[in-house]
Amino acid sequence: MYFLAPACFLFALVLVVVSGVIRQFRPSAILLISGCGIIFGCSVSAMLENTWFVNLPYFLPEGSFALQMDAIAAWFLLPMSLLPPILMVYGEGHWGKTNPLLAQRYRLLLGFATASLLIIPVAAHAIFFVLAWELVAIFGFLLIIAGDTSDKARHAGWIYLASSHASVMCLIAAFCLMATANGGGFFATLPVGWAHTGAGKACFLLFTIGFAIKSGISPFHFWLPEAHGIAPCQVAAFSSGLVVKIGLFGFFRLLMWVPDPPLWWAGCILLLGVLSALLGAINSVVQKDYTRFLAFSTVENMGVVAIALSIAFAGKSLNQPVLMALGIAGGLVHVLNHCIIKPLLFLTAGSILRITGSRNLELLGGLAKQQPRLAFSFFLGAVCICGLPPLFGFVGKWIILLGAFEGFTNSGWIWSAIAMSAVIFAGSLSVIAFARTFGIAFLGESRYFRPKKTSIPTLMKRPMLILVLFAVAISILPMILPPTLQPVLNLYDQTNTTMNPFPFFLNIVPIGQLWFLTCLLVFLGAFLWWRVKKTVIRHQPTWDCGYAKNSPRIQYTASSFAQILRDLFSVVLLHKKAPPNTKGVFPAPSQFSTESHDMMLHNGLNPAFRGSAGLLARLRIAQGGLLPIYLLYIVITLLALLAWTLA
Amino acid sequence: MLTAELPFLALLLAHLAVAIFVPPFLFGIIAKVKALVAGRKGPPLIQSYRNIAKLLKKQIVLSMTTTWAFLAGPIALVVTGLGISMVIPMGGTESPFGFSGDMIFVAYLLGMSRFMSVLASLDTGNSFEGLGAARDATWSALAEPALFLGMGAIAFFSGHTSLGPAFFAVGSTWGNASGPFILVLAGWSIVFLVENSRIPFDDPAGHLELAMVHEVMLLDHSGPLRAFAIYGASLKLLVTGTLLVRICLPIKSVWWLDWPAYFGGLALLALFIGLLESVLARMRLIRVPQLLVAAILACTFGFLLLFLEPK
Amino acid sequence: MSINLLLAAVILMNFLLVATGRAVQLVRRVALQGMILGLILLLLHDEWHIHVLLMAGSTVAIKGAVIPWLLAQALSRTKEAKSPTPYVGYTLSLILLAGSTFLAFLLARKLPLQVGMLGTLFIPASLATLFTGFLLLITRRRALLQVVGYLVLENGVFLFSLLLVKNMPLLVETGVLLDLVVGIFIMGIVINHIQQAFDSQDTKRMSDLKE
Amino acid sequence: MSIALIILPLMATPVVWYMKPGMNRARVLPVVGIIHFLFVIASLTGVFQLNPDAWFRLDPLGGWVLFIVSAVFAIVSFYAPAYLALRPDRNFRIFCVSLLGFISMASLVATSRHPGVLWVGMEAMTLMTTPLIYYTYNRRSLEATWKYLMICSVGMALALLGTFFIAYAADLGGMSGPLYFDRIAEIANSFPGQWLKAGFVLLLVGYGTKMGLAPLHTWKPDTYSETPGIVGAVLGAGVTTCAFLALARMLAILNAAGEGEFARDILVVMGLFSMFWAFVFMVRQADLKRLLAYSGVEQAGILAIGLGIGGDAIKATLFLVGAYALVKVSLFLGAGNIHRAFNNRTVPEVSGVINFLPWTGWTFLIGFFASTCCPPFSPFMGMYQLASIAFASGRMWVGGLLLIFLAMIFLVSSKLVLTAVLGDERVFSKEVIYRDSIGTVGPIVVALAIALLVGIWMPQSLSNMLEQATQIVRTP
Repeated sequence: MYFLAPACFLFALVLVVVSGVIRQFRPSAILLISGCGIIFGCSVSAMLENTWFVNLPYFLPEGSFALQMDAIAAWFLLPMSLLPPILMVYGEGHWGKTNPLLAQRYRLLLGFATASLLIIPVAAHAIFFVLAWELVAIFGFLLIIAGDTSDKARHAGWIYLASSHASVMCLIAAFCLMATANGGGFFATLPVGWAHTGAGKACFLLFTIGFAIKSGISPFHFWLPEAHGIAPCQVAAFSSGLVVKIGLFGFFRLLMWVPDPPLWWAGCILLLGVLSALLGAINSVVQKDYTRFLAFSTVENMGVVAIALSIAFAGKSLNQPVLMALGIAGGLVHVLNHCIIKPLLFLTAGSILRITGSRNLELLGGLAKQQPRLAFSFFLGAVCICGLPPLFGFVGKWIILLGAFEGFTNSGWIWSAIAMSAVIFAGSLSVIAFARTFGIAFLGESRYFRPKKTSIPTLMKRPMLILVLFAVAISILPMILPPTLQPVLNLYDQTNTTMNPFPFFLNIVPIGQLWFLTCLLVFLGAFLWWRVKKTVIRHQPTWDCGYAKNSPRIQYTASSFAQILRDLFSVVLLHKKAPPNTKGVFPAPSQFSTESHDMMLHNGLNPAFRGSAGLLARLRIAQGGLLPIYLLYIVITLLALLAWTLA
Repeated sequence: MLTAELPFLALLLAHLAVAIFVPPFLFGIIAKVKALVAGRKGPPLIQSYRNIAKLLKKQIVLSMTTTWAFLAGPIALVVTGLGISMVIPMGGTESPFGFSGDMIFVAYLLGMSRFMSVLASLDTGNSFEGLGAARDATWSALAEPALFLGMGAIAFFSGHTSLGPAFFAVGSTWGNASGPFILVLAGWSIVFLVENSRIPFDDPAGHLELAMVHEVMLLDHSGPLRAFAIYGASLKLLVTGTLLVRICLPIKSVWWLDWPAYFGGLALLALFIGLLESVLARMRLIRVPQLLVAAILACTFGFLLLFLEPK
Repeated sequence: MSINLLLAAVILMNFLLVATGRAVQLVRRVALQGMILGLILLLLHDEWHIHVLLMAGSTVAIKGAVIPWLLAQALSRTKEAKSPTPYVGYTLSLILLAGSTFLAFLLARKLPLQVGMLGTLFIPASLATLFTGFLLLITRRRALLQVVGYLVLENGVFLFSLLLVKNMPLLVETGVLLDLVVGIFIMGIVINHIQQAFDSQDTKRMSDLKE
Repeated sequence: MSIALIILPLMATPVVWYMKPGMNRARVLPVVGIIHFLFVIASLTGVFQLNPDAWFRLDPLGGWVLFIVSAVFAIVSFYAPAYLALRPDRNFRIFCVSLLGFISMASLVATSRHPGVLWVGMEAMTLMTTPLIYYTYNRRSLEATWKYLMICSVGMALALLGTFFIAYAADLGGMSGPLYFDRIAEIANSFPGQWLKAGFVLLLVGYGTKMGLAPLHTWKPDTYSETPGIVGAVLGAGVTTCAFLALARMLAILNAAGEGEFARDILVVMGLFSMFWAFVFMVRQADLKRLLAYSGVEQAGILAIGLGIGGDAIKATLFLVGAYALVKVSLFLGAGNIHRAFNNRTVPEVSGVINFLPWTGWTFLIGFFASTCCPPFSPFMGMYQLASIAFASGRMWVGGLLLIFLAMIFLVSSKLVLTAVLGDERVFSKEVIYRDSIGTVGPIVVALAIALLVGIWMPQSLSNMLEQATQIVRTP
């Protein structure tokens, strides 16, 4: 029996890869669904204490092909095995008729990317982990530029690929340092006290940089809005929903490896988390392109999970098991929430893009009238991702904030107050951002496009429906979360066996009472809705203060909605206004336009790269083309080496 | 009947009664105070009850561009208001449905009501409502950290993350930590005025749409929707008012003393708002964020003071 | 004693090589230096068994006659008599050569020879000739003179190999000489192509492959 | 009888010389390539016992290098007929003879037991490859040939002087009889230190010029950019690997004599310098072949660092040599195809290769990922081992700099390759004759497949051979 679980895991991986290779859609979809289903089964069984470790040493030239399935890996594998089939069906719906070749290439790349993605949580050897990590980066890149071969798309893809490769290099360095501590590439808990040595510090910094780049935590988030703002929405859903999570998974693994993390580690991760939560939230309020908006919202959510992680790290270093448990539980629930809802939002954005053909929020409006189901799914996604009460997004944020409270009340870690206010402020900003996007895109009247009745193919509607059902199911029964979280908490806290399974969740995180109160409020709302519907309703055009020629463009636009916040945070946001030139007695007709760029990329990295490239260009005269100069180099090297050895 | 604490059922009924009947009365008091200060007789105290009753019987006129979001706005206002009132301890020592971490629930319910009211106002496609929605949402988002840092201070002081026990601890040891709590009170009063769009931030009685913030969001609501909107606003006034009142009231944990004290506090608060509105004029829009930052700083210093002094 | 004399002659010959500007004179002096090398080889070994004789004969023949004949052929085919002025003036290159000879002596102190050979000038001579070869290669602009520079460099290396004639197998010696001849032969062919392509042997023109 | 390996290609040269001009002259190359490759495999796996004769013996180190070079030659020789068919106007007699000469000299270098013979082999290989460079008769390739010839001849002269220094050190150390590598290894510790050090420095500069270490690499970019892809493959993979072998043999002598410490430091410094230098010249590079040249310099740097770190890093380095050779062959042949199709090398003109030459485009992209040490390919495995041993042996800075340079080089070179391969389609002239065909793409796919296979699965016999080869080079 011992060998059954890993065997079917590997078989499932093979299925996923083969599903990509097959040309027709139907068999490949069936294969992918069955493969992911098996993996889902494996992870559920791993949740029920059926963890396994298998090592096939002879496989790789060096190191070994080792797999280890434990509770934390199972938790990440759950969403990672559910989403790919959904995204593949959506991709088929989107490109199936119009561009079958592209659909077939998308399936191929998605199959490979999913297979390499599913390896990472179970990889138990450094080489194998890094191998899968880079494969995901390469296939992610090919997916991003699959849709369109313009220079802009390729540039965005290039930024993604280069930063992922840099993160791989950081990880290799970190794993090598770790190998010096526990001898050999296998993942094992590090010796006590090693974290405080020089190598330990360097290893932590490298791990943090590597994982932060991959999970889009600022200041390394610059690639995320570029890549996800350009990529086709189902690819952005795949990478925002899943690929970004393996960066966070890395942090969870790091938390497990280090028995005694110093406290400044928690401070470091908190700083990164707060930075990316606030930057992500502020930037997302001012975006005009709704796919970039969703990308910045991903950066914000990653920041919130990083804050939860910092609380967990603080808990472990102050050995407060409750604080650590809250941090981990909050982080994991928020990851699950983001894994389900962000793809839903991206798929909805993809459908909007298909209908209106434009990514600019200013041109949209009144979509709720044409696509009521689409509007409802975006609304549901928005409510859930902002953590607003009725849906289960609130449970994640609630546990994180409970952890923050626990941090400064009982554990005396003052910085968790900053964690609390960052989560709250980022949350309220994202409420505005999502209200603005939903309001401008779906409500009111259509600003530029004549509302034409184009229907979305069923293959695109089904995936969104499934995701909506997932969200609603978990929101109705948040009680299923504690039992699934319990094995993970036990994994992290072998030392303290006093924490028996359920009381932790009952007295510290009373989900039952929360659920009861929320149900009451929902019923009250339903009653009031019935009461309003009962009254006689007359319909008239909106009251227009008597202004006769009223055009829909007079409606409040996205940038005007965000104007107060934009001016307030103008120091952080890079915002270029092109003011209309109204000079002269009869000014020519002109236009007012604003352009918002990502501060880190536009002011930070691009000038730095241009400057250094210019600097290096000066060194290129060394290859000046004259043969004597080259021979002079040889003589100089010879003399230098002779002087070094003989003198 | 003279036991120190109300049984659960009595407490629940008390909370429901207060939540349903008291809020319009607060509007009555404010209107009456403003009128008396201006030398007028002013509308009777129960005028807003009559308005709400009349509106409930009228028909609804909906604009063609609106969808379900327009209807959901006012309903969300009422539902979240009632939800918060169930969780916040009014007279007694704890609230009927209090659970650890309900502070967070309160904050996010406020967020939910803000989200739905913004959607409702954007739905009509009228630019004034968008203007009002943008302002209201932005300011209350900026105010939320102040609210939460105050709650953090109370939680830190009392050791509980549930509002009931927290306010009980604050009330029962009334004297010894007054410094930090005065700062928190200052911060919260600014938050209170912003959340309910009272005078320094928005002129409820004003009629120039460009200047309005809260009123303009209810512009197109009619009939029961308008009733719910007005009742929701007053409920929000009550709920945020309770936060302010409970932080200054000592608790004797005897119900027939605490509840009258609570009602007296509310009346006093309404009186104070009325006076404020008849004395001050509306502030310029660009200076509002500065005041909000002041509120956040006040709460932060309150929190730090608490944290640094030995408990 | 007489070996030191000849070695000193080689070092002086280097100065002569650097001083001349005219190609024909340079080729003749290189031939002379090749012959001196053959002579040194003979003097080094008192009993001349077949191995030494063969080596000395082949050295004198190749370095003294065959290669200079090849260079002369290449010279005659080119029309231009006077070679373009080198990058570095003659006086400066003489100074540089003096400096590098001094450097050679400095290095020689670090590398002690066998007990029998301690007094001889073998190391300084070979290193000095090596540096002369480099100097000619770097400063001369004409392709042919660069080949001569390479030849002088080769002489420096060959001068040192004279010490090892006893235990270095014949195969290696002949291999080295053969490679030298083929190398010079190929350089000659390339120079002809340069002559046709650039219709002048000035290598300054050949510098448009750059970064 | 290992001399047979050398004579086999030489026997084919007269056959090729006197054949009437036509395609079957080019077809002789693959035949010789395969026979030579099978012969090497047979001798390595002991099927065909090669008893060592006077000058030539196939030890594991030489065996591994010859295995790589002969594999490279086989791949290139299969590519040659299809490539030469594209230029029917040229009679490629000299071309085929030089290629055959190259492989025979490479076998000589790999099997030689005497440093002098090794030098003769290397010098002959230089002279043999010179006509290959002057393939396209124009001024620029003439200039490239002249530079290649002069710099390499000067380098080899220095290497010769270094060899003589080593021989003289052996003489001083009282070693009688022929100077065989294995005999040197036994009694090396009695050699005088100064001579060995000076000798190694000269040899390092000499063979470093051939291998392409930083300040001495100046001939590489010019030569690779002016020669056809096939010659670049032979030079890049074959000649560099032989130069690496020579350097490894000399380091073995140093290590045996106990003087290895200073040599390893120099190698590490020069390795890091060449990686930095390659990075400097890759910034804003527009020419594909020059980019490959500089990636060759960077890879030579990594090999030097590997030798410099010593210990069991040498096993990783030997593995890396093989991996790099295979990947570089595929890249150069790919670049050759692109050059033939677009009749240009610089990026603005070359773009959208994937739409026009799908096979070449994809293989070039995958080859690029392999050459910048992306997993699952074998260079990644070698590089990872190198980095972990560098960190384990306490050389944190060396490991750190190695990884930083790799990341920066990937960042810079990916900009060019991605624009070239994945850019939007160029509209270009009609008379372009080149199209992807089995002959031109098959060898590239085979090379990449081997690189992928060895990256994922290492046969035990191959690993043992690498282990023995490491024993030869590392300090006893």
